[in-house]
Amino acid sequence: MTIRVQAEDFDTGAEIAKISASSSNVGGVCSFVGLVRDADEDKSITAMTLEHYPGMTEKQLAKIEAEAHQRWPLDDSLIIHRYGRLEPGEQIVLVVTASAHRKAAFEACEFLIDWLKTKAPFWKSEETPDGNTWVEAKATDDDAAEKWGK
Amino acid sequence: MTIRVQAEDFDTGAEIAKISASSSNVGGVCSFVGLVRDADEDKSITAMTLEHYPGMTEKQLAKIEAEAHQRWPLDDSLIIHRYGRLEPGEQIVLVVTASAHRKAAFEACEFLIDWLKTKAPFWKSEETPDGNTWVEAKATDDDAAEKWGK
Amino acid sequence: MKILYFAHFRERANIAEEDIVLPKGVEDVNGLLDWLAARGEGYADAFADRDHIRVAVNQEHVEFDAAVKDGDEVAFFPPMTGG
Amino acid sequence: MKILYFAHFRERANIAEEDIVLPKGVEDVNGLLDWLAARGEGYADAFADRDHIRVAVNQEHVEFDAAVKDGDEVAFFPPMTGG
Repeated sequence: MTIRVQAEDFDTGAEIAKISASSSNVGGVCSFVGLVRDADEDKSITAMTLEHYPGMTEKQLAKIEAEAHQRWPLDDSLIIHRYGRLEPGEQIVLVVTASAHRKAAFEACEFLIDWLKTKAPFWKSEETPDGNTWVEAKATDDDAAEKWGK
Repeated sequence: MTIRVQAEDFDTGAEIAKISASSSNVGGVCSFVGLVRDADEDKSITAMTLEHYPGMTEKQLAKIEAEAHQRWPLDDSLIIHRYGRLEPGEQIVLVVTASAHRKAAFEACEFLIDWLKTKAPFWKSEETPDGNTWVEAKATDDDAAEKWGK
Repeated sequence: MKILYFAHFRERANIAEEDIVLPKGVEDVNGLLDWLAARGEGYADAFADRDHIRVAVNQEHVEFDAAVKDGDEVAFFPPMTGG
Repeated sequence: MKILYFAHFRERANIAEEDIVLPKGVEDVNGLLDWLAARGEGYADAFADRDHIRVAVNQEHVEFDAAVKDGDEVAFFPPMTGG
């Protein structure tokens, strides 16, 4: 179980390899990489700045990761979330889960990213041709988080 | 859309990076790596040999990948499946899906791996202390594939 | 008591962090919001739409009826948009 | 007609691939299975439990009532275990 909140980019392949090797009984490793897009609903985006709440972020990420391990039989997991200014194509977030069984790996990975979208103290400001705007929370993200229950 | 059926290992990080860069509007990349485990239900495994049906494998993989693109709005996808003798910890299969939206990436990735488990013409023979045995199909894998419909 | 402001709360109140002495009579987040909103235009503006305010006390997400006391770290921010 | 055998079918019938002339009267996979099983012990053994036989004609997975004709590529194998 690892969490990292950092400005620097990360090496997705190296992280997946590390989690894959966490136990000799890992049968499946699921991962998700979130990237900065160059447009959101026809509005073009030149960059995005992620602000977060240092301290609370790490605390809440560690908590949700522990919860994923309670809910699913995971051998290991990793969450990396970046902050600061990022341009289209750059990696924002990485979630990796390893389990003997693929279903557990998939579900835990999706659970973690759904949670990050709505409950991790990050806020995104987008640079658009009309100036900077704060990204609003999406109802579809709330729905996705809801489905995992309390 | 890429499929590769090969004896050689693959570089998961490089493949994910390639798929991530397929479009500037990719928001999420989901991937799954299947690995050889050192035990299956208390039976220890020293190696596994994957046999396949050359020709049919490539044809069926290309078909199911095209179906995933019909069902979900994917920017790109990749399936790599190895054959031959593999030892515990080695990578067997990689599925990567990229989409503007994470839900599509997750669902398409899980759909493809569920399909590979039950419909791709591969057969596994495990080397155990009691000799070599063919891995039997699992009802849970059939159920997983069933849930995606025809 | 330490108060932190994030995202557009930080921009509208024009402050990222401040130390205050918990005013007499303020016992929960609701009371604190009323008191802050009365301090001036930037604050009133920032806290006008309470549906869009999220709050953490000592780095735990809480509802507006949560108790606050001197020494607490209280943070105000809009709905999260991580991932 | 080309016949391919995979996994334990290959082991039990002790052959990976063979060319046969489609026997008269054999029109579908069921008929072909009956004819193959009658060829000798290895084949009879391999095809004893039909619930565990999967078949592809020209590299497409089909049911036992699928038609076969000369020139087809027919493959027999157990349930797949990829991934």
